[in-house]
Amino acid sequence: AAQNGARFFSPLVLNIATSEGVSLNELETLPGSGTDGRVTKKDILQYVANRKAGKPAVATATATVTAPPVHRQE
Amino acid sequence: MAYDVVVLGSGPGGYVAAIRASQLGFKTAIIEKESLGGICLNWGCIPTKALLKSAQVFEYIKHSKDYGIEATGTADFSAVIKRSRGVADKMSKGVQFLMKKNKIDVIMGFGKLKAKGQIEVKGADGKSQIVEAKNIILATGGRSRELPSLKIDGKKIIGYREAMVLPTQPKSMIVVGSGAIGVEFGYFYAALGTKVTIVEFMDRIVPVEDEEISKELAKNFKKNGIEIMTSSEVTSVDTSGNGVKAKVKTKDGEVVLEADVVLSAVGVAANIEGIGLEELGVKTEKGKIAVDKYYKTNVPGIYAIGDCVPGQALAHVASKEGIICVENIAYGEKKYNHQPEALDYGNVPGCTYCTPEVASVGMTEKQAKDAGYEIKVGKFPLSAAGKATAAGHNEGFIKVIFDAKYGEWLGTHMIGYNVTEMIAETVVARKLETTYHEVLDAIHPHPTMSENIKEAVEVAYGEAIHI
Amino acid sequence: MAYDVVVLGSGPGGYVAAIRASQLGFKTAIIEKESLGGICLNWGCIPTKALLKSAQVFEYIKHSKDYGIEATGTADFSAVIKRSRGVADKMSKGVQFLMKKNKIDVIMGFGKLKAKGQIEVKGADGKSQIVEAKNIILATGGRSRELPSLKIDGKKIIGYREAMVLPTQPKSMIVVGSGAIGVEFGYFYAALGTKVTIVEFMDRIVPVEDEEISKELAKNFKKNGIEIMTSSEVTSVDTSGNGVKAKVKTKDGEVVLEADVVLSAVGVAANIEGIGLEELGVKTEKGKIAVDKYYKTNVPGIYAIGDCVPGQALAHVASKEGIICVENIAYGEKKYNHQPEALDYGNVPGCTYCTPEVASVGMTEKQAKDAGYEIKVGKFPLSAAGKATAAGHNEGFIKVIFDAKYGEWLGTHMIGYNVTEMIAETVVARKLETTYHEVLDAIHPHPTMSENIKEAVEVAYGEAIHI
Ligand SMILES: Cc1cc2nc3c(=O)[nH]c(=O)nc-3n(C[C@H](O)[C@H](O)[C@H](O)COP(=O)(O)OP(=O)(O)OC[C@H]3O[C@@H](n4cnc5c(N)ncnc54)[C@H](O)[C@@H]3O)c2cc1C
Ligand SMILES: Cc1cc2nc3c(=O)[nH]c(=O)nc-3n(C[C@H](O)[C@H](O)[C@H](O)COP(=O)(O)OP(=O)(O)OC[C@H]3O[C@@H](n4cnc5c(N)ncnc54)[C@H](O)[C@@H]3O)c2cc1C
Repeated sequence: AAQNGARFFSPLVLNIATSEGVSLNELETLPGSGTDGRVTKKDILQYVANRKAGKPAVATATATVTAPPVHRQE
Repeated sequence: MAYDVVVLGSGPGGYVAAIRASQLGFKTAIIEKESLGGICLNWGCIPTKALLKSAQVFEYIKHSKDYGIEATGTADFSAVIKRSRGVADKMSKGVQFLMKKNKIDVIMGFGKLKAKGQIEVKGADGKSQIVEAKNIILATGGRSRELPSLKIDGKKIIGYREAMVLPTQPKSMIVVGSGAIGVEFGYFYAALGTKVTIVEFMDRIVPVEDEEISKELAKNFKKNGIEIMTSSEVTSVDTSGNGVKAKVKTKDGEVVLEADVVLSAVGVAANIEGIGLEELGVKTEKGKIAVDKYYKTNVPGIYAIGDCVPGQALAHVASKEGIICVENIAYGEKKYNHQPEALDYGNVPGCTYCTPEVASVGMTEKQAKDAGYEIKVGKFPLSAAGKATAAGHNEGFIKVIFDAKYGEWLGTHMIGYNVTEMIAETVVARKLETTYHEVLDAIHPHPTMSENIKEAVEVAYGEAIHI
Repeated sequence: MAYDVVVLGSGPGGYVAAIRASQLGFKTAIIEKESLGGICLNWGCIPTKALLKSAQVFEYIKHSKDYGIEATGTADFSAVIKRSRGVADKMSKGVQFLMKKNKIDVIMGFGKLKAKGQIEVKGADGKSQIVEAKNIILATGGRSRELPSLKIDGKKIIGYREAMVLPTQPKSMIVVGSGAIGVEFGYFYAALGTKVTIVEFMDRIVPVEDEEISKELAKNFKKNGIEIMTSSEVTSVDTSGNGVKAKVKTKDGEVVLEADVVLSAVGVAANIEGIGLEELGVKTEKGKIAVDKYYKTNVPGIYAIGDCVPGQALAHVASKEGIICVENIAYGEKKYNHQPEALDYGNVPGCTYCTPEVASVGMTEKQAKDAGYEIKVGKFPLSAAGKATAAGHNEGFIKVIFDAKYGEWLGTHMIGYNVTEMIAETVVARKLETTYHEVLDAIHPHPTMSENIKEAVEVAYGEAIHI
């Protein structure tokens, strides 16, 4: 997907961001629950819901920023 | 000597878990009471696909004229069965080889939880031994579910095992249940010339599939001489005569069907009896072992995967559960550097290998609507497909469902030639959170059946070229 | 009356471009001198796949015993040919229907650029008309390339057209060239009983594929009685006798091959002659029309797509080029709201439909190394695959190549049963910028051939379960 930031966002995440008026800058700061910290559909939907409910951005329920970007089993 | 991991049951859940455990450095053993490879390799996925392949070859001979070939032939039923057994044996031996290669101890016998960290294994010779393990993974699988009105006697009322090794081909057969197993056997026997009647309790066959799939499959089955009775229930079977007489309650009253044999294919029951669950206080729920998303039971050190836990009763699910379970144990013991992702049961493909084949993943149209989505649906008939026409397999269609709001790919439902080889694309694309743009921009080769997935997506978005 | 878009040539490039143009609101016409659908539908992709299907059915009959079926049969060569023609006709009629449905005017005749915005069309009756258009898309396709030593006479030295409609089956055939077209015909005729010798200039057959693919295909072809001569060149053909005598220069000196007929399959030449390119100053390069990434030529208002421009000479490439070209014209005229993405020629799949099938996308192992990548390679032999065993098709393998540094999926190379239906997964996953994690976490159904792609990825990362 075409984007300038350092992180990878799936086409669906970008689509949701555009539809819901989430800026790329905001996206860059979202914690991701996917492999290597990737922001998933669930993460951004949660973020949008929280924002609508006036909750702070970091409260993505399942956003355990897990693995550092290392490969498994090499 | 205590093992790090002991797996009870060597189906695609168990043996895969054992291999992954050994790869991650665990000292591992596997316990099996019957044959390595479980139902899948010995009495399920693999031998049925061998039978279905023979049926397919036979169909080609019957229709050879359509391809410019003059041919005649007969199916040698016992040779067909023998081939299927040979294929199963070969695969089971393959598992044996894999166990050896991965230095996994194979312990033959019936295993039962004895105490925390202990399994008692009773061998064929009646002798018992205690196997000790830090982590125990239960992978005991399942068996044919039995209805009270349809007790399997192994002769006239049979289950899938008997259906795979009948001594002679029945002239007529009643198949009760139209899930994957029922329709696969129904198709197989019909292709070989048996008069088949499928009786289904729900109002359509393959009831877990999208409604349009059920309709198309029924249409094709009927064209091939298979009789289908939906909203119908076998209430009793009289086996006293030469064949069977089955009483069937239909919407229009009761009818009596006569046939040589009845195949009961009404689902799977988990193997949870007699393995010490109660004694150790392992919780079950609705007849299956209760687990969390990493397959831990309520008792520390005891895990369960595959057909004996909730979730789709499919080999690829069992295997993945095994891998996740073991990787998570390793992660907990710092032998693996990240926690595996939990399985997304909403993105598990299901396949049925009759002709035409059925493959699907994600939500059906009804499920998507019921979940409140506004949807875009695209359906591409394979009658318009070049490859299908060249192959002489114009039946069926591909149907895709997208969320109209964000463009998420919610589901794919396919029926037709080779579609089981084409469903992985949707699974991967959904996993990678695609929208329809990327699918259309990914070039599908021509002429293939798979390019019609792209066509279906085009239909959903009003950009269809070929219809 | 002037059109918005006129397309010259109705192959998969041209007719798809015309449909997309009409969808986007352009008044559109298409000019065709022969049959709607171009080479692809009439003399290429589609009729060859029909022939190959007949060969496949015939092979099943020959090997029916392996499946428990007793059968005998003979291939009726003229019936096989007739079926193939019928399939082509049906698809060509389909294009006719699509033109009508999309309100595209079909103008039959030979078209030639006359002036800016003008094409002269000469009909079969010799009469000419001028067609006016704001935008002209050239989609004139290609034809058999001819070698000086191998002039096609249509009788004893033939091209692909004649090979598709021979009046009788030759007893022996020399196939010169081992690209997709050469090996497909070679396989087809050999399957039907013709003694086939393939002569290839390079040191291996299917030379654009990964080296291991070439090796495996050669092994299978030889097993099926096809003779293969690589690093060899036909220097002259003597057609004076009953059949042909071809002089072949090999590494070990010259040999003379005798056969009934020679098939020249040495590539494609673009149709760029006599269509007014020189007169209007449209630039060509190495025998093809020069275009930018949106298929503009150097002359404003004139575009070119498909086999007459650089890039892989494949139907799916031609079609996508047509769509991109038209969407970009529409974008420029504000009839379409976003500029289409340029085609990524590095992510175009290629398929060969002989048995075993070949399918690939991305870099070969050698290309990846030459490009400086440190790579991880995973190869899974289909002899270890359950579905392949059940289907009786254990030949071949799946090979995947990943970049070791960032985990990018660089290429997939497959040879075996049904692999042409499985390559789209890699294309889509690469498009979505996957790493190996997501592929492994996407559940592939069991038992399929496609699950072995996942296995190959596991091999690349040292996590293989099944070998
Ligand atoms: C006819 C048929 C066709 C099928 N086709 C497909 C298909 O095409 N695709 C698909 O995905 N799925 C298919 N399935 C389902 C698939 O077979 C199961 O989902 C899969 O086998 C489940 O794997 P498992 O490891 O959980 O258990 P199983 O494969 O059932 O293996 C369990 C093993 O544990 C052993 N065991 C049980 N209890 C004990 C004990 N106490 N001590 C020692 N050993 C024990 C059993 O002997 C058995 O070997 C099919 C099933 C059937 C019946
Ligand atoms: C035997 C064979 C098998 C093949 N198999 C495959 C395959 O399996 N998969 C695949 O992807 N590709 C395959 N190809 C290649 C594929 O056919 C081409 O890449 C594809 O047809 C190119 O499409 P196109 O629209 O550029 O041109 P074409 O299909 O060549 O169509 C060009 C059309 O333009 C018409 N035309 C040309 N000049 C004029 C003129 N001046 N006036 C009017 N009309 C004109 C021609 O009559 C023709 O109908 C095969 C090719 C051959 C020969």
